[in-house]
Amino acid sequence: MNPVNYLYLAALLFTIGAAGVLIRRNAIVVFMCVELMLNACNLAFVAFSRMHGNLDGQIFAFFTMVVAAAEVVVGLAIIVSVFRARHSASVDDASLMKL
Amino acid sequence: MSSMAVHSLWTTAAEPLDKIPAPHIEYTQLSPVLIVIGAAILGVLVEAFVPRKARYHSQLFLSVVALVAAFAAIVALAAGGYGSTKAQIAAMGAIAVDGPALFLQGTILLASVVAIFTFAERRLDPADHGHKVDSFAAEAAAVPGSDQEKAAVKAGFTTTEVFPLALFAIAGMLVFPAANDLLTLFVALEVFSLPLYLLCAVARRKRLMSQEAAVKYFLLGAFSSAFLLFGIALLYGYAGSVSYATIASVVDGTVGSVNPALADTMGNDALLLIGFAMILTGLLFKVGAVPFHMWTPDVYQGAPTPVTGFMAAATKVAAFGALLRLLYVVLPGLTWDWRPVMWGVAIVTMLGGAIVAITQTDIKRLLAYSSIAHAGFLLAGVIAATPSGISSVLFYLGAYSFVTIGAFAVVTLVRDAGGEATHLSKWAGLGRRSPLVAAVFAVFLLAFAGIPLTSGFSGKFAVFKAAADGGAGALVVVGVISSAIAAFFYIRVIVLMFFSEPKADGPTVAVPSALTTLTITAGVVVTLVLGFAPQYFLDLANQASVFVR
Amino acid sequence: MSFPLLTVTAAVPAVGAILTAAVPAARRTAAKWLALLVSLATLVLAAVVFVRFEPGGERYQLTESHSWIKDFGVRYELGVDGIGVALIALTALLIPFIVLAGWHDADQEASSKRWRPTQGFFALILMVEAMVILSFEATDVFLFYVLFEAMLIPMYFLIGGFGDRAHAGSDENAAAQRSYAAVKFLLYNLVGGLIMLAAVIGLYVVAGNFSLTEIAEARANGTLDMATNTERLLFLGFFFAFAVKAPLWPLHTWLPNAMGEATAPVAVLITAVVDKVGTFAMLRFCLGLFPEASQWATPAIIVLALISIVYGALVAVGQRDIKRLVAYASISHFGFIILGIFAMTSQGQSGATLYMVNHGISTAALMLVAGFLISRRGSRLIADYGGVQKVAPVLAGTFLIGGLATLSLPGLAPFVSEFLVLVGTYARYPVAGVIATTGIVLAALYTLVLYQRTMTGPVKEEVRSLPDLRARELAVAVPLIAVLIFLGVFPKPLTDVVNPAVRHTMSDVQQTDPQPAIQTVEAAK
Amino acid sequence: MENLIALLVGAPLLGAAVLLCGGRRLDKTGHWIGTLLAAVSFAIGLALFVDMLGKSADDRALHQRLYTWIPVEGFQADIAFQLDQLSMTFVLLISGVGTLIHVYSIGYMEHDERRRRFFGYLNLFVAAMLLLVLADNYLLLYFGWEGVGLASYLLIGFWQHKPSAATAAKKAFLVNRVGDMGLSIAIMIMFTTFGTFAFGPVLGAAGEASEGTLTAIGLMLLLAACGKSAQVPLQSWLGDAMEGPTPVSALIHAATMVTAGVYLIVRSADIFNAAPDAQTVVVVVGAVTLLFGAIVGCAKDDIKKALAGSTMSQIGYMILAAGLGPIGYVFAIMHLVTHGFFKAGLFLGAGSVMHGMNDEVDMRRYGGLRKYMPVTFVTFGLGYLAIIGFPGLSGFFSKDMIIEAAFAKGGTQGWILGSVTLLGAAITAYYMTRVMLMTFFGEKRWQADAEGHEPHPHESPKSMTIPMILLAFGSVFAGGIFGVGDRFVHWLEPVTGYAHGHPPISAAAVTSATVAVMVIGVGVAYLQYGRRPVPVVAPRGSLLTRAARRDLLQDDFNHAVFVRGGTHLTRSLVYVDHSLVDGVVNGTAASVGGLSGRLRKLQNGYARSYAVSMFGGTAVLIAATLLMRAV
Repeated sequence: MNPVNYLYLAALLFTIGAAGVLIRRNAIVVFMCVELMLNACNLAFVAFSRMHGNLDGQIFAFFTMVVAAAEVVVGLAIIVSVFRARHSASVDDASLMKL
Repeated sequence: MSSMAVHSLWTTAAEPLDKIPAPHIEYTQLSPVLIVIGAAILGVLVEAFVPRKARYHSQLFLSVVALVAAFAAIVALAAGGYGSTKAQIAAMGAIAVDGPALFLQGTILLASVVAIFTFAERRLDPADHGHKVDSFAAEAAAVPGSDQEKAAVKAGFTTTEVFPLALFAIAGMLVFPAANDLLTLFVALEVFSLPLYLLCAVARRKRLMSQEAAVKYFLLGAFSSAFLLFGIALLYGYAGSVSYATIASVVDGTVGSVNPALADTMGNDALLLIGFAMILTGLLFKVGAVPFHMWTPDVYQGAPTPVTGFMAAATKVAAFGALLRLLYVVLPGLTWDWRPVMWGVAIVTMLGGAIVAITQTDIKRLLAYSSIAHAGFLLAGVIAATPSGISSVLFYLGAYSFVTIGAFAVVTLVRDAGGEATHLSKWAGLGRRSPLVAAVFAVFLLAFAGIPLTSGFSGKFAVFKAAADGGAGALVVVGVISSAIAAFFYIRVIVLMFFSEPKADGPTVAVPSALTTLTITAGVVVTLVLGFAPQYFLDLANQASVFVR
Repeated sequence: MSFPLLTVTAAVPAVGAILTAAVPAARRTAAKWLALLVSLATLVLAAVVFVRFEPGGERYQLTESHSWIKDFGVRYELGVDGIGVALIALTALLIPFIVLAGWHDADQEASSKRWRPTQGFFALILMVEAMVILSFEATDVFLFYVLFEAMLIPMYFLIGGFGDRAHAGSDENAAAQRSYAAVKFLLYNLVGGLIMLAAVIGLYVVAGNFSLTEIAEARANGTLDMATNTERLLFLGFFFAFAVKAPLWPLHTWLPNAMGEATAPVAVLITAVVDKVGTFAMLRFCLGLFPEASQWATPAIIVLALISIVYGALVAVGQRDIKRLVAYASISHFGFIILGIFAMTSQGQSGATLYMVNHGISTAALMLVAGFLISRRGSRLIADYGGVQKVAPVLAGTFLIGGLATLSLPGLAPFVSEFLVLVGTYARYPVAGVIATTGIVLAALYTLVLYQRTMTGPVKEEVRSLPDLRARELAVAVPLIAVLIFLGVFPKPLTDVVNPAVRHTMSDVQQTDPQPAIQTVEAAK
Repeated sequence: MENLIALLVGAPLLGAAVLLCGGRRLDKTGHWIGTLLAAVSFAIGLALFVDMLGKSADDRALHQRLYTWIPVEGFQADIAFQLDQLSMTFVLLISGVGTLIHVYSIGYMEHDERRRRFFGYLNLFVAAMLLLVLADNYLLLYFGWEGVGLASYLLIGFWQHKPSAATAAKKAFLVNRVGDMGLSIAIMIMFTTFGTFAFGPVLGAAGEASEGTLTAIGLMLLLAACGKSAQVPLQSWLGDAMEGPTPVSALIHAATMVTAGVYLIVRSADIFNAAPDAQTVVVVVGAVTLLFGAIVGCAKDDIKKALAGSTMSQIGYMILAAGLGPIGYVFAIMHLVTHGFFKAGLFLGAGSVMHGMNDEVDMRRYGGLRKYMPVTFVTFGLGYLAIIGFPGLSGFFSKDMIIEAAFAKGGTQGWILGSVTLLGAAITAYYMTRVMLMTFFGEKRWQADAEGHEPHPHESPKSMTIPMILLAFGSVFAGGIFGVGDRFVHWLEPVTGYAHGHPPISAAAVTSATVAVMVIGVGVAYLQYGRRPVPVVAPRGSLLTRAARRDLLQDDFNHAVFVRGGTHLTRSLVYVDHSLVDGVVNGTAASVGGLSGRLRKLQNGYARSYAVSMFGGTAVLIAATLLMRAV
């Protein structure tokens, strides 16, 4: 099966994730969408890695996972503290600063 | 893909492990980074084991020593010719040790040192329950206004974690402009972004705003890095490698061995161009260029002012470093594609930043927009696509970062009951109350405005000159116009400080400790020296303007 | 390495400024005296420059040259030609009087311990002096540009920080108008300067360095040839900045605000000293660097200059505010200066140069005396005065002489320059010459109307108790008038230094004077 | 000897400097210093005159060059003097009459606390006027020209507290400035044509220049002359100038300054000779003014204004004569001198009358004063006879010569001019008789003024009468001395040139005609004012009378056109400056601000919208990059 299709899938996932970021209000969900985008990247990496027949892409995928994990740590910490302060995880509520 | 390749893949993996060559690391060349990272890890340990009383001092000591040492290492390397003759690629092609890298790392380290001083300032707020307090929350995890927080304050907790966090960020920033493959680039980006997200969240006053800033910064940052990552993926897909050198050779078609797979992807420019565009998104986000700038004002406003200063200065340096390397090392073959695009970005950034800044009413947001405008000026230099372009950008970054840190340091001094008084109306008549502080701030503003005899002018002139030389005369004109617009709001602040009567309930100017004083002095000195006699530093930048490939 | 006279001449006031600023808040008077002494010292140095300068010698003399910013091709290059010498003399001459006239202008009570308005006021004046003098000495375009821009800042603080206390309306209103005037001044000139910056960069790209002498040389012997359009664009870039500074119609509107809101001494500083940098630069840089473009632009510029002359004078007649009236009068006079510069005749350019000096002195005389009057009555409105002549004859007398100088009466300095400009213009552009001549009627109109409304007629009640000029004020007015008369009947000392410089400029633009139709005995010898 | 020339100017200049800078401590002695220095300059003048008479007619001219005034590339202006017969004539007139009037003023200004300043101004005037006539180049002449303008400005407005005086002074200066414009333009043309503006070379080379150029120069010079000498159309200031103290009117606005225009034209004879068109214009201007002034003079009840009108008309005669060319120049100057005597005398007389009448100027409130102030009456009377051209007196000779010359112009032009001059002579006789009768004859008509002070007419002090007497001598004999045996002609001929004009009718006929019209004029005036009592309140009078009272509406015209028009112009320009020129700038600033305000709204605080902009941005980037590759 042509690996190019994996790329289309990756692109699709990435777009879905991006759309989610733009649409969803809940910070957690938004964040999950970002994760989705990262995973789309991973898929792309792996696909390309297979195409080119070298390991760089796969290794990159591992790094991405690690980074994603780190982002979860930091991100959740922030989001949770905001949630506790405002009793809402809505991104739109956090708009004290504007203009 | 042929089954042949797949097989080979398996077989390589099945080779006995001892066949994998141990990576060869040039510890001397990497010493600056290593020192900082090491210090950061130590910092974490300090948090873990050193009693609370002693933490502040040990952390401060540790970080300052580390940064100074790192800087010393940089100087040593530069003196050793690693910036010019012995420039090389270290750590198995992961990190470049060359002029631009060293120059930018040096700038970042110096900026960080002075920034760290403002982190450590504990003289501005009145002591709380007998404990000296800095600009960071007693216990960031505690809900604002909750009993837990009160208890933390009472107990005199302080978030000394900011020091290791800052160190991690700095380490990331040191690597970012030196990264010589996309993987390192990405990792470095995250390494310096994540701590910054946290640092934004831990303000002592106005915690809601601080947290909000953090959320926005984090979400948008993650969003942008996703773009960056996808871009990287596409680029990897195009070139079959993440190492700059290889990609470059593939882009300008000088690659040695072309296997069928590569030949197949090489033919597909869409991969290259889209990938490039998305990587650009990631970097321009960090740079704060229009239209990827919108996080800047909010984050700058919400974050604790010392952090803002640190971010504004160091992040820009690192990001521009990476941008330069990407454009000049990876994609020189693509110049004719990226130049027009960057033209557009530069123009909207210069104008956008300047115009929107006019109607700002909060000093920190004002400075945020001015930083956007300056990003635009820098981009004009980047576009020059000449060595003089590189050196001018390097110089500008050095000049700009000190002005910025100094300016934000001054902002921390002007306080009223609610902490820093950042609303412009509160600054009315400051010049009458404390002429010195006002004068210093005026110097910084004039430097931002690019008035001659300040570093701002030297930098602007260098950049515009390079742009004009590079045939971007139109950019210079736009730059000049936006400087004129920008001048208007810098002047507005000066008018406010000197020509309007002070308000009765106006803010007071806190008398800072030696730390902040040192920062501000450094800012002023650099601003004036680079204004009056910039030649030496221009020479440095010139020598440092050659990338290694 | 000879003694760096030029640098010192500029450095003295600069250092003096810093010292003055450093005087403790309580020691107000000390600061004033210090400032006065420094300005006098500068005057002495300027005199030395004037004497050391040999009219017969090199074009640029007392030159100094040090590497400054190699990377931008910038050198710290100083040198004076006759024009520079004359203007340096003017600056150095006026500053002591400005200091003296502004003796009490900055005595606002300090709103805080550390706030030192008086010290600041005089320090800023000296700083401006330093920058102006240096800009007259600079033979490096970049160096000149830097000063051209930098001098805006102290001026800006002088205008915005120390307003005229004689202001119609409330204090807030006054403050608002003042900072409006200051900002207007700064932005106008900054925009001009930035456009010039673009041109400066362009010049660098074309020429590769900033040395006036080198570039002019290269242009002369053809090693550096600019494309016609490039040259014109660069010329326009430079000229725009200078025209804003000069100011030339229609870029003039900042001047009345600035002069109206600023205290009289500062107003004099603006129009008599700082604005001269603009006209000076036209003569030295526009003509020196871009001869062809200058000639290309001449017709348009002459038209604008004529408009300035007539328009400025007419609007001056319609003013109700003494200082604004003087401001518009100055606009008219700057029209004459620019006309003379671009008439491209020896008489015109010598006249223009003399005009810069004479206008400086005459305006100073008129404006400072007007300032004394205003400070007495506390109003700038002409309508608030009347019959002053009866109660303060000396004040009225000096004011009248200042006025007569402004309408360039023979026997007073401005006549010489104005007539030279007219003759020089007529020689090349008869129509322009005739139109410009109407200026002398209009000048008489606004001056005499001003004098009549303020000084003559029945004595107004509020005016009845005005004291006549005090010793300090006499010390300001009398010497200025003396100089006016001296230069009016014996301008030779000035013309001697100016003529050679003008000869050089004429050769820069490859122009020769039109020859008279008939060779008479007189003209032959 | 020539080194004395500078002193002629220097002495009074010194006086002016001393008196004006001297301050109050000179109040006691100031007037003496002033008078003395004026006298000194007169003495020097005499000495030079005697010396000059000693030489042969052709090398009488003296030159003195002090220094180069304005040395500029190709532009040489010297401070240099030239004393020839023409200048000498003026020197004597100015310093002589000037001195007398200084003396007169001592008495006249006795009660004025600013007398010192007054003498300072007078000296300044004398100095400037001498400079004017002694200059050896047009630029220096211009110097003096404006100098006398300044002096006249200061003296007309000497009583500045009177708004009318201040206004009159300003008006005089402004109208003169219009003339000065002409002079400076003339100098410019000279410079461009001859490369110089010194008398010698310019006049020497005048012939070589094209007639067009010379006409232009001539007209410009005429414009200047009109301004200074109050000729139509620039005459309007002279009447108002009577606001000044009477000695001023006598010296400046009758005897000397106003005749500068004549001097200018005669001095520039060579130019006019070569520019007939210009000459024609000159003649016309002279003729018109001659009648204009005369008519105005008939209608005025203010004694000084009446005399002012007469001055205008008499100068009209001179200008006309000067316009006639070589046949007229000499007589223009001759009439100028005699006029200097008798008109000064008349003004001093008028001043003396006012002195005795509480400064009343309205002749309708005089009458029968001959009994009260005999000396004034006699001297004034002699001046009167002189001006109307009573045979044997000064005016008779000079005016008669001019009338002859006018006829001698020849052709219809000659006839027209001749009859105009004759008509003028008649009117002159009429209005002067009117003045005479209203002032010194008939019943006393004065009454108590507002404060109820009944004026007590009395003769003036010696300091005032003596100058009047001396001038009276001048007015009686000067003409004879000059006229008999053409002395004056021979005196001036070397400078101005002279051609004897041959009138179409015999000189005797012209003379008798002159006398005849004079008698008619006197007769008519007698019938109107001698036989019937003079009404104290002026009758409405004919349309012409009323117009004449208002200076033939010329002032109203000026007011309507220039003053009001100018006001509107300036007002509208001020508006334009504020709302248009400045408006554009402020508008731009405002619009940028508005744009900023709108763009600001995009920063709405919602992270998601920020994300949108990033997403969009990326999309654009991608599109752009691909596009770049596509094109």
